[in-house]
Amino acid sequence: MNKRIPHLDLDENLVREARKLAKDVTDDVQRFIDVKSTTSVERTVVRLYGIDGIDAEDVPLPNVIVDDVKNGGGLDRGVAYWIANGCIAKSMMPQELAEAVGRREFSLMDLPPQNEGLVAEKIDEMTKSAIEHITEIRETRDRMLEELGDPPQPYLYVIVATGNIYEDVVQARAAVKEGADIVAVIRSTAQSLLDYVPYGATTEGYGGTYATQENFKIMRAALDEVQQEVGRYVRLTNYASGLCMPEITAMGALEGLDFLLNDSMYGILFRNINMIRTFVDQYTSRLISAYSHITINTGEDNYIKTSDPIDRAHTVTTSQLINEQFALKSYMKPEYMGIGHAFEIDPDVTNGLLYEIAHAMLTRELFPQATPKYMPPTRHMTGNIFKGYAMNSLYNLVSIMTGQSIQLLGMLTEAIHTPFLQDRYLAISNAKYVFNNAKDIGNEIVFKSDGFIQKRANEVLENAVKLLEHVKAVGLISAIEEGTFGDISRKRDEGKGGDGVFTKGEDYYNPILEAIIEELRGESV
Amino acid sequence: MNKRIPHLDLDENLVREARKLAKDVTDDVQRFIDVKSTTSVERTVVRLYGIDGIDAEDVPLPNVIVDDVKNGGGLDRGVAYWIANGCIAKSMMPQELAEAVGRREFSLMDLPPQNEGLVAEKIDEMTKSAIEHITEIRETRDRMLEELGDPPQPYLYVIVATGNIYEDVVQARAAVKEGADIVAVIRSTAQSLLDYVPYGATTEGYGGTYATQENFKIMRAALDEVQQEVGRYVRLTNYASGLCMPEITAMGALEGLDFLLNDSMYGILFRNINMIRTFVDQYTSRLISAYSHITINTGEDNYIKTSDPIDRAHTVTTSQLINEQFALKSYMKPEYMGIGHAFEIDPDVTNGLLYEIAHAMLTRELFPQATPKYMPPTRHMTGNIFKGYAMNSLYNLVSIMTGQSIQLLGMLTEAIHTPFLQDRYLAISNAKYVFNNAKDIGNEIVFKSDGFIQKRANEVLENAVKLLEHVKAVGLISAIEEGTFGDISRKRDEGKGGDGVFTKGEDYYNPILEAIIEELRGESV
Amino acid sequence: MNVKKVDLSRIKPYGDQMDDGAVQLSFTLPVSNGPRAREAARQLVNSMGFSEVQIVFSEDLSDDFTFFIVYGKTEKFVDYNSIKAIGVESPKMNMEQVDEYISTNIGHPIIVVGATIGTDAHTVGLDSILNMKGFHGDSGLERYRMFEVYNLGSQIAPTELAKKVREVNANVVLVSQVVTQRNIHIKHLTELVDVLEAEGLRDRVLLIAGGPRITHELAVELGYDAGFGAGTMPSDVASYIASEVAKKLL
Amino acid sequence: MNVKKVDLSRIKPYGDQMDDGAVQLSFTLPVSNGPRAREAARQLVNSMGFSEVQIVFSEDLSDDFTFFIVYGKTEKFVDYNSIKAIGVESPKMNMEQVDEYISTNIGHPIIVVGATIGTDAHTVGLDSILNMKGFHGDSGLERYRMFEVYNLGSQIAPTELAKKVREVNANVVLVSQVVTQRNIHIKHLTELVDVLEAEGLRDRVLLIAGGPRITHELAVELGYDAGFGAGTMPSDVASYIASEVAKKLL
Ligand code: B12
Ligand code: B12
Ligand SMILES: Cc1ncc(COP(=O)(O)O)c(C=O)c1O
Ligand SMILES: Cc1ncc(COP(=O)(O)O)c(C=O)c1O
Repeated sequence: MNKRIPHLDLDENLVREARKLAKDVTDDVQRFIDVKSTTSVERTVVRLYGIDGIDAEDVPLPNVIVDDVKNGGGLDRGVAYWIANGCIAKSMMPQELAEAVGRREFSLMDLPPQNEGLVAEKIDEMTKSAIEHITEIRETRDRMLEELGDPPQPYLYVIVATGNIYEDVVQARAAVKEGADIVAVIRSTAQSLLDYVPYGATTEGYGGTYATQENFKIMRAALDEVQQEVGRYVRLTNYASGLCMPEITAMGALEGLDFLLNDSMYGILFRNINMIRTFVDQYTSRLISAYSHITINTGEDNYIKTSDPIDRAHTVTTSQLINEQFALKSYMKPEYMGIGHAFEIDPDVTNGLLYEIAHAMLTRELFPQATPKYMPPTRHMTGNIFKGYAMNSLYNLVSIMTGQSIQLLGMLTEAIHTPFLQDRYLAISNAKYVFNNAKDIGNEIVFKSDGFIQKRANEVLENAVKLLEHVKAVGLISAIEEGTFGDISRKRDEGKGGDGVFTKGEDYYNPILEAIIEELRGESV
Repeated sequence: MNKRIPHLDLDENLVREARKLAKDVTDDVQRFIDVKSTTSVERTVVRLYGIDGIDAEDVPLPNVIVDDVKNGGGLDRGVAYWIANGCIAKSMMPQELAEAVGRREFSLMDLPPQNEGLVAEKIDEMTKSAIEHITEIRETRDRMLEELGDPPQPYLYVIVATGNIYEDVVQARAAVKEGADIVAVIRSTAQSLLDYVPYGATTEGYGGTYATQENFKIMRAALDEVQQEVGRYVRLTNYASGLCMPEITAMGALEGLDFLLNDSMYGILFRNINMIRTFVDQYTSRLISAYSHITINTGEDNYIKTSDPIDRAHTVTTSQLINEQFALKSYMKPEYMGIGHAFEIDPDVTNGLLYEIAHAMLTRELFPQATPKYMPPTRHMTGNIFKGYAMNSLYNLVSIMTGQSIQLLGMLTEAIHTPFLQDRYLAISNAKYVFNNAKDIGNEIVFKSDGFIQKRANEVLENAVKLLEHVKAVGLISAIEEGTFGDISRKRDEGKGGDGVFTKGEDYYNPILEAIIEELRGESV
Repeated sequence: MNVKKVDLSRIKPYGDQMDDGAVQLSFTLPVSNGPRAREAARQLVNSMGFSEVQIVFSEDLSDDFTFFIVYGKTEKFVDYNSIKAIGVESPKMNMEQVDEYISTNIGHPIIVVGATIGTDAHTVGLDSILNMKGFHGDSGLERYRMFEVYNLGSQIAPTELAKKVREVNANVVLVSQVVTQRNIHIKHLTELVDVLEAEGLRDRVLLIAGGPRITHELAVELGYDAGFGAGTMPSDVASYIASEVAKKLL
Repeated sequence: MNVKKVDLSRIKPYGDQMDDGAVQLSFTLPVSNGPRAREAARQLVNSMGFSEVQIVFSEDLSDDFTFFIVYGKTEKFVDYNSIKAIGVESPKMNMEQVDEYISTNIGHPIIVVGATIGTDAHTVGLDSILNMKGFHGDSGLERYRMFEVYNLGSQIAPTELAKKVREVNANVVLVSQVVTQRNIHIKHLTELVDVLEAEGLRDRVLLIAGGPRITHELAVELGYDAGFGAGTMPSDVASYIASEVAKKLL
């Protein structure tokens, strides 16, 4: 990437210091993570072994299996062993085995331990085939992207959120034809707190459509079709963060998703999910993402929806650096890091646009190799759709000026409803207009040295360093307890899903993750 | 004015050369102007002597008087003499005299010549009182402006155009309360080709309201009232250019108008008015404007409504320089020159915004002491009011970035109808948002030296110099015949109102203009 | 003055003159663009009682939909004289006045329980009413001397809320609903009323709903005592609570 | 697929699902802002046949007016099957085809007189149709071999136009009207028809009107043979003229 103009004269030492501090902070948390697993991580393993479907009570078989093992007290060994043991004991394929357990024919825990060698062989075989499967999907995607061509940045990113996957398809197709590069299917409001992933195609949701494997498949197929018509690769996005973070990532890997919302702290802060649960889950989730070339989107934009975007700008930077370090721990390449930030300053602030430019530019320059995800004005959008459209125009201008990568398009009806077909069209045409009409503005203007923008960016960075020093001193968990991010305080032992966390036993074995880590580590050397 | 950032590195020699050429071009035309007068110039004198009203056939008395003198063959002496002579002969005040002539009781030309000394005294007396009157009005305005305070630039300028002056008042009041700094009452489509000024308050017009002295008075009174409520001075604008250019200016001077649309070539090009008529009329019109501190607004924006805004950008610059020189010939101070330009590039042009910035910046820097009038997108506005609103947002941004003075607010319904109440509100709130949110952006960014914007501005200036060289060589009149401006060609002997032009006789006397020139000349030394 | 004055017995939209009836509309029809689609749009708008319908813009949204922007003149009008403001009616007091009023007329602090119920996780609106910090400089109920506030936060099940009401012996229940897609808020709000009734708590509390799409009318229709919409100030709510609780005591 | 398909016999606006009827409106009422004004706006929109009316924005425009932005769900629908495209009907030909067609079927060039009449000074639209340069790459009638074009320019009085028609023995008259405020275009267009009729010229010419707010329907209603609106291409007009003049000759 060549050095863009305008640029900030960031203090390089400060940048290095910030990264070092963020690394220290996450190293500390990683020590917890390494010794824990969760029910969701285990269900991820089950899914990657090809087990899918539901039992008579609509409970997903991955839950059935993990609960079965958990209830039998065997989870600290990891679910992989039990599945392999069961397959051999019953001479069944994993899916058959799961269905039988789903019919309550037997418990995996009641089956006698099989020959260790055979079980190990079975595990290897299942793991190899699982890895081959997701590798093939990844390669198909990479090839398609190459063949159809990667559209120019900033990518135009729109959401669909009807609640009905088939209606979503209609709207996604329309959006792509109008120029959308990325389609995100927003999840139903209730889903992130479900400790299972719903099954099958769904046609009812509130404020979004359930993330299910079948829904992923339906939308991906629709986009694959329309992307041929429009002759450019169209990316599909869904949401990982929540109680099923790694499972959803596995589903994404299986269905060829391109982007997943995946933040190391979002679930804690905004969904009151247990801290350890989230930290452990995000690690597995990101390993799979890194492996499958799924770009993660972090959620710092949310902080400045509940706290002040100017006063708390450095918390965004701090969190970005933490998210980056957690991603690096999962061997993720920077290009797959969709570092989040947002244009949320009150439009009535004098010179608010200069702050926005400074903040956006800071994200761009701190993460030069990343693929920043820039979020539109939301909290100060009102029923005045015209004003909102003007705000979105300036938002688009800041993006093209500062060289952002992923442009989550602002909707003029943000304060009113999830997007109508026409709202999405208007959003796309606004962005296309501004991006084209101001195409090279980023190479044309220079920020006055020692001007407001330069100073402001450095100030935010300094404040972030100060905050990171504090976080390092007290530890990330205490910092969250103090309400550092988004003005929200969460306690270490509270939060949903804490009961799904367990300490790995001595004989814990997660062959899939080990295989993934091994490959990624290989690549990264 | 302190040097703003961003600025263009304009070639100072080229700037000097351009001004010199424009001076030469206008010197040439001024030689014609100096030996001619027009019926409209004479009616202006009549009006300033306080004659107003209409005859039984609704013909304005200024026309009655001038026609009377013209028919009697005395116009080459100037109308002033005949009025003074008549007043003495009949022992009447000018208004009584005009009414009597209006009733066809006698012709001024049939009255016997009176004692020369008495007539000269009468002329001096009438002239002195006329000048005192408009001086007092000017001073009242200047004082009001000082007391109430001049709002920050760019001024928010809106139009009202209902056709009914009372309805216009309702809408102007609303606009001022929402934040408008300048209200322009658009004239009815038919008026600029009328060779008289309609009389009295009018309630019917098409695409605008007739410019009449009573309408001026009604609107000025309404604004004087509302400006007290809002606590800032509100400027009133109307249109001079047309067949009655100097008369309307006189009315403006009498009624305390602040701005008049007044271009040295608009009538020729866009209304097919005779060239000499326009050149002569604009001179008188500008002398009165200069005297009365009425800011003129030139009409270069119109050129790029009919010709290409990129290819023909230099014709805008050329015309601006010509307008400036004509204004200087009327002893006008730069601050009263509202040099016109416009944001008219097709929104689909890649990097169109960079061109717009370059062009706007060029106007700003070529006329550092002037009060440039920036016109909004119009020709590429469509029925897509949302797109239009986005275009207006960028237009506002360019204005605040490049430091414009008068912002004619773009209407989202430009392609549909003259503004609705709500359209004006939306326009004002768009401008307020952008101007405040990006307040100091002009001091924050620098255009890359040797970048596109710098190069483009210099290129336009170079082309303007080349064009001026050509215009100087062939003469302005031939240049207009060639279709230099707005891709419109007009022939020297054609066009409306040519019959109103006459060569001043040896004993021609225009005491009012002489008095004005004397005072202005005194000031300018 | 030579200009038409408003006739309050039949007010109509004002574009650029009184009673011109000018209205702007936009919508999408599920047909592809063209003269036929435009004619359909025109007929649709005509059928709403518009004349002089102008389709000023039409654009394909993919192949199956067309977006229209339309101006027309409505023939409808409203008798403004007969309109009563539907909204919460209560004397408007500031924080000191409310505290004073409660001290005098009620004599003890009012106990308030607040929550965002169901699947709704939007807390900013409710927090603006309850938290110290308040909204646009108007302090929230927590800062009032005479309110005792329990803010349960988001995604609270109706039964959980009912439990808390009983536990703290609440006088007032404040519920927020922000997500309204497919009328989920109606479902949630109805559920809560049902639970409170089933548990015999409904009559013991003043029950208030709020959110950007909540109107007083809707709230009353759903069995609430009042509803507060976009832009509500904490002191509006405080004034209402104070005067209503005082009334209840009478 | 589990998604409602369009029913062409009753199409309705589509917001985010088939037949939800979602429409956006905006307008100004001549009353000051407040709950009563909002209620008036709601009732007005209700009276147009909308349900679930949401006043999403209201703002004072000075003291006497309020601007509203509203969303609602219309109950109206249109039978798309019964809609015939109202528009000029003629085979669509390009320049070469038109010239060829005229040579073959008419045998001599068609004489066209164009003008913007009355007080209207907008020439860009008419020039786009007549001038060589044309419109968006489609050449104007002057470039056609088989058209002889007289473009009189703007602000032409009907009598002047009639004179020219007689003088050059025109086959076709093209008039442009862009300013439509207070229906001035209708006045101008009617005047022209009257003059042409009075002078016995109406039946001798093909009379065509054009402009951004002109529809074929309106033109026919005013006594014109055809009307062309926004976005018209010169070749559309040329094709129509060629085929109509040929018909007249039969
Ligand atoms: C901030 C925000 C979020 C934050 C919420 C953080 C938090 N802790 O609250 C986050 C990012 C978490 C979020 C998530 C989602 N959101 Co959200 N969000 C918003 C946003 C941008 C601002 C809301 C806000 O804070 N407004 C500011 C407050 C002060 O205003 P208010 O709520 O109207 O409150 C005032 C009054 O209404 C009243 N009031 C409110 N409640 C109460 C209660 C009482 C008792 C009283 C008296 C008064 C009262 O007083 C307040 C002060 O005046 C809006 C868009 C917008 N601009 O409105 C979307 C919006 C509300 N979100 C929406 C959606 C769909 C979601 C998601 C479902 C999206 C998804 N699928 O991921 C999720 C899920 C959330 C869930 N489970 O509910 C939609 C709702 C659409 C609809 N009409 O149904 C909106 C409108 C955006 C959109 N156009 O799609 N969101
Ligand atoms: C350029 C322009 C001007 C220029 C005109 C220069 C010129 N020589 O034409 C100038 C600056 C002089 C001007 C002046 C005025 N204008 Co003007 N102008 C415009 C503007 C910005 C663009 C018009 C245009 O050129 N469009 C491009 C052409 C190609 O499109 P078109 O005209 O629609 O033509 C196409 C079709 O309609 C069709 N067509 C058109 N005519 C014909 C004829 C035939 C026979 C056929 C077959 C087809 C056809 O084919 C064309 C190609 O597809 C519009 C706003 C806008 N964006 O539309 C306002 C606009 C038209 N003007 C308007 C007004 C009010 C005026 C003034 C009266 C304002 C004033 N009081 O000063 C004056 C007076 C003019 C007068 N006496 O008529 C209003 C009209 C409002 C209304 N609906 O009544 C508009 C809409 C602006 C506004 N919102 O206020 N204007
Ligand atoms: C990182 C991240 N994950 C997930 C979500 C949404 O999750 P939920 O489905 O819980 O609303 C968001 C919302 O903006 C987010 O930023
Ligand atoms: C300088 C100037 N004068 C006058 C006018 C308007 O004059 P008319 O009343 O002839 O339309 C304009 C129009 O934009 C103008 O630019």
